[in-house]
Amino acid sequence: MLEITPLHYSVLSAALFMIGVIGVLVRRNIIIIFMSIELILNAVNINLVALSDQLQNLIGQVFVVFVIAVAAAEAAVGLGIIIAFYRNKETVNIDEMSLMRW
Amino acid sequence: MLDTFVIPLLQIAVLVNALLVTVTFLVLMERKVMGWAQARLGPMRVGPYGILQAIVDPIKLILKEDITPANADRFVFTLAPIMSLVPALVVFSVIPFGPEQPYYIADINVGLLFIISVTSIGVYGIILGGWSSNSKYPLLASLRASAQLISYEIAVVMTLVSVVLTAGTLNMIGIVEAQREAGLWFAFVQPVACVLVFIGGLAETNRLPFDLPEAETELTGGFHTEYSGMRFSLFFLAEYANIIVISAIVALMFFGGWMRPFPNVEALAFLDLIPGWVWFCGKIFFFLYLFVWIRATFPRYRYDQLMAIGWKVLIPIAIGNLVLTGIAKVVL
Amino acid sequence: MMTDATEAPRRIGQAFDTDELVLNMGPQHPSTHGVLRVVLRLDGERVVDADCVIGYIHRGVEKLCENRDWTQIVLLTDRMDYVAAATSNLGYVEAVEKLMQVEVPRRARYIRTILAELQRIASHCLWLGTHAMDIGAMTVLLYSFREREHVLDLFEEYCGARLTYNSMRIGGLPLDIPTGWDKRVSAFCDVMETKLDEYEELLTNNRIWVGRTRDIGVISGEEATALGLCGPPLRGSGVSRDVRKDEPNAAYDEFEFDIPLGTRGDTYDRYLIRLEEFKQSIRIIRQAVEGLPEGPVMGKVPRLIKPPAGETYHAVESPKGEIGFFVVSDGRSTNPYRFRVRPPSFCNLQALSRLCKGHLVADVVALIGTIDIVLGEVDR
Amino acid sequence: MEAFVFYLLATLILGLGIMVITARSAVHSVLFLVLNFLLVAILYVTLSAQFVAVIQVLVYAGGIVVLYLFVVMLVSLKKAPELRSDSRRVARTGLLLAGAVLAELIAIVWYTSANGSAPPAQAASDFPPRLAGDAMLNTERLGWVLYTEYLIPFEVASMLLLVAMIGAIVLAKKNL
Repeated sequence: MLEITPLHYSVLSAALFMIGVIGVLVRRNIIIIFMSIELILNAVNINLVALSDQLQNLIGQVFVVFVIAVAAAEAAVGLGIIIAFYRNKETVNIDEMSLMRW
Repeated sequence: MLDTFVIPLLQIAVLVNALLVTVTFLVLMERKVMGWAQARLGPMRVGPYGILQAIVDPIKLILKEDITPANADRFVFTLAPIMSLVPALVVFSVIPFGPEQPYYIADINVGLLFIISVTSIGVYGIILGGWSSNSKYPLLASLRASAQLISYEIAVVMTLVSVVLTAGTLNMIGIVEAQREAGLWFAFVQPVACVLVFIGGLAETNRLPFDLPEAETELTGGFHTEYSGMRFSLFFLAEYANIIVISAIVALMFFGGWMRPFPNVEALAFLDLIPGWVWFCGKIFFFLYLFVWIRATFPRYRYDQLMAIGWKVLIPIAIGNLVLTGIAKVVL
Repeated sequence: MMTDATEAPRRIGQAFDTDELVLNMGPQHPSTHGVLRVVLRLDGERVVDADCVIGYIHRGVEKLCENRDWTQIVLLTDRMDYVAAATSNLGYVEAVEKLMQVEVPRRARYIRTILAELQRIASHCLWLGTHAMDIGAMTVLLYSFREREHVLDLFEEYCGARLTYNSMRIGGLPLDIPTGWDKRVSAFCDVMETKLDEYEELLTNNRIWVGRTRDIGVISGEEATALGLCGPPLRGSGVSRDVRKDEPNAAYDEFEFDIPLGTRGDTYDRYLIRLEEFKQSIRIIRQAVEGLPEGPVMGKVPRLIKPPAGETYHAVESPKGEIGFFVVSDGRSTNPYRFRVRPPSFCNLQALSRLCKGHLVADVVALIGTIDIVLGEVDR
Repeated sequence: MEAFVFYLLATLILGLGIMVITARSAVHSVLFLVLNFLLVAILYVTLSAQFVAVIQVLVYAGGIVVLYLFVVMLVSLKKAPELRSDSRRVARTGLLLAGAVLAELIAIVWYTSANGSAPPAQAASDFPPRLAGDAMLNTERLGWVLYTEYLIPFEVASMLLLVAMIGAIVLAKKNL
């Protein structure tokens, strides 16, 4: 227990991943779903950094940088869509977002 | 054990206390300097020349009733001032007052990045404070504040990058040492960057002429309109701590930190009799005075003008400065 | 967390205005100059509509006046525009004098002119300070109040009061000037001129100040006339209308002075005009002090003032604009049958919602400042 | 010491993660998300990835989440969406699906630990961007790798950000 192996980090990552997945599947507020996706990305990042440390290899950290860039892009576009949608339908409930156009 | 826990804890205790005392006297200084600039005396009643006002003010703030507005989000309402103060204090952990222990708490390699990232957390206090008050003026102010802080942060960070290019390190001590090696303060090497960072710092600390988030004549006090008592004083403390942070950053990055002027000129060696941290504090004090001076002089920008200056003036200049620095670095 | 009442109405089938916000500015807002309440409808920070709500200090001054002796009313006129009491006094006493056909001694008319112009300087000082304060230049407030104090000292020396002077009487003045007062007035004029440069240094060429006031609240001359504006807001739009020149009262016809006019009709022009009016006021005061004639300060008026039956309207140029008094006497009682004031602040305030539209919240305070209202006069 | 820090951080991270998805108010969710990210950044520091940690705070906590907060503040002025939808049915399906994923993950972890195969440290050691002692600092090394090995992906990422920025402006602007 006292020695922290990459497995520990993997479990932590998996658990955080799960929390994110549950959030995506259960919550209906699209903003919270987006935040859950951020949690999922973070879970992946933890794994990458932990393995990068374990393998003494920087690729993991490089990928974290890319993941963060993608997350930023995703957040910007996603939130833009939410704003546009909210302006039209005054809702952020994902169940009501069933139409492709309105 | 002693080195890992006791000494840093002592340092933190000394620094935080010194900071809080500095803030109270900074408020006094602001009131005094503003008074002199405005043909009046400033506080005069408490103690000789009103010096004890610095002690009375915080006592008054703490003793005041702490009001939570009806329908406010109590949890967030309480958390917001804390979230705004903590980053301001945390930043000081990497600000060196001298090149060796015990003049700094932590000497980390990404010192400057650490400062930038931690100060970027401070915006939460303002946004959440404005939102949780359940009132329109604070809400407007917090929307203004978040837009303002984020846009000016871009300009400031880009400018700081050009200084990092010049110094070749992100370490705060390294940056100061680079100025010793260059024999020149970076204020002379990077004058544009120096001005940009200072202007950006004015905007990031919500000071005139960029004090839109708390413009009392427009938004009746801005994001902390609904705050009182201890929670208000936390916001207050955070604002002034941030001013000290900006002054310290400018002093470190452009004015040689703890070094005397012209560190390579032997003829001025007698100036070394003054200890480094005194030089540093003196420089900080000068910039604090500059903050107050500017406040006494200028009117306030309008929101759209503020954004236009941030995006259309400061950021292009910052990028241009960065590119020029890069070219100079490659050519020289 | 908006209440339901303030939610923008849903217009089905159109784009919903989800980000329109109703903001209540005042009556306790720090920069509505008293108890003005402005209900703003905002799109983001842009003002879609501004609605002035007034009446928070309505005291019924006009009705009160109908139950007072003619002489007692002077005191009530102080309380309307309480930062420019002397010009209100002047307007009222001249209206009654007009009704009674009383001849006022020349010395009294000269002193009245000096008082009115000193009052203009004091009032403009207050305007400049608060206007600059609203835009964030705090220091100007304290500088201009320093000069205002000087004027108030002069008033105090003359009539004993610093704010509500009650300084004129029907037929003349209650008192002659104290010894050496005229010297001190002209000394003040010299001081004031140098201080004006200080204000200009802080503001006139300040980029931020120009940026905040240039092209803000532009109103054309025709529109300003149509809205019934008066005083500096009207002249800022280039309309030459100044009661002092057009229908000279007191001793204005004996002095030389210019009426500054604006070209663009924006806030910056109105600022420049008021600054120029400082200088013109100083010019008038200098001429008046130099040419101050000897003689009595009180004309021949009966002990009991009972004007003949009739009505009259008399306007003077107050610092805010044209202040007019409409008085009706039934010729029998010792109080007016009807008393009505045309207050410049009230008329100028009408333009606020027109000026605000399309500007930002921050401009609203600048515009309230540029109109230069006193709520005591708006509500009466 | 290391274990203590890890367990503390892990507990807090997971706890805050759960609070993010269970908080009733979206603003609280955002708050917990920020704290979660800050703790993850501390975790990165313990893994001697200072640069990534700082980027995590600067970009994630200081940038992206502020964006979320902005949108939440704009949107949550009205009542929460959960209140007016039949959420229980969806939630049950969601939990079921999540349970399936959880089972899968547990199976993987159990299988790996049972077989005792640690990650093949040797296999990757030949790959170029290996850590070369303490000669270079973390930030410098990362920069070196990013601008040599991964130059093209890096540029692609910057293009992605540019496109996202334009896209977001086009989407969110009311009238262009």
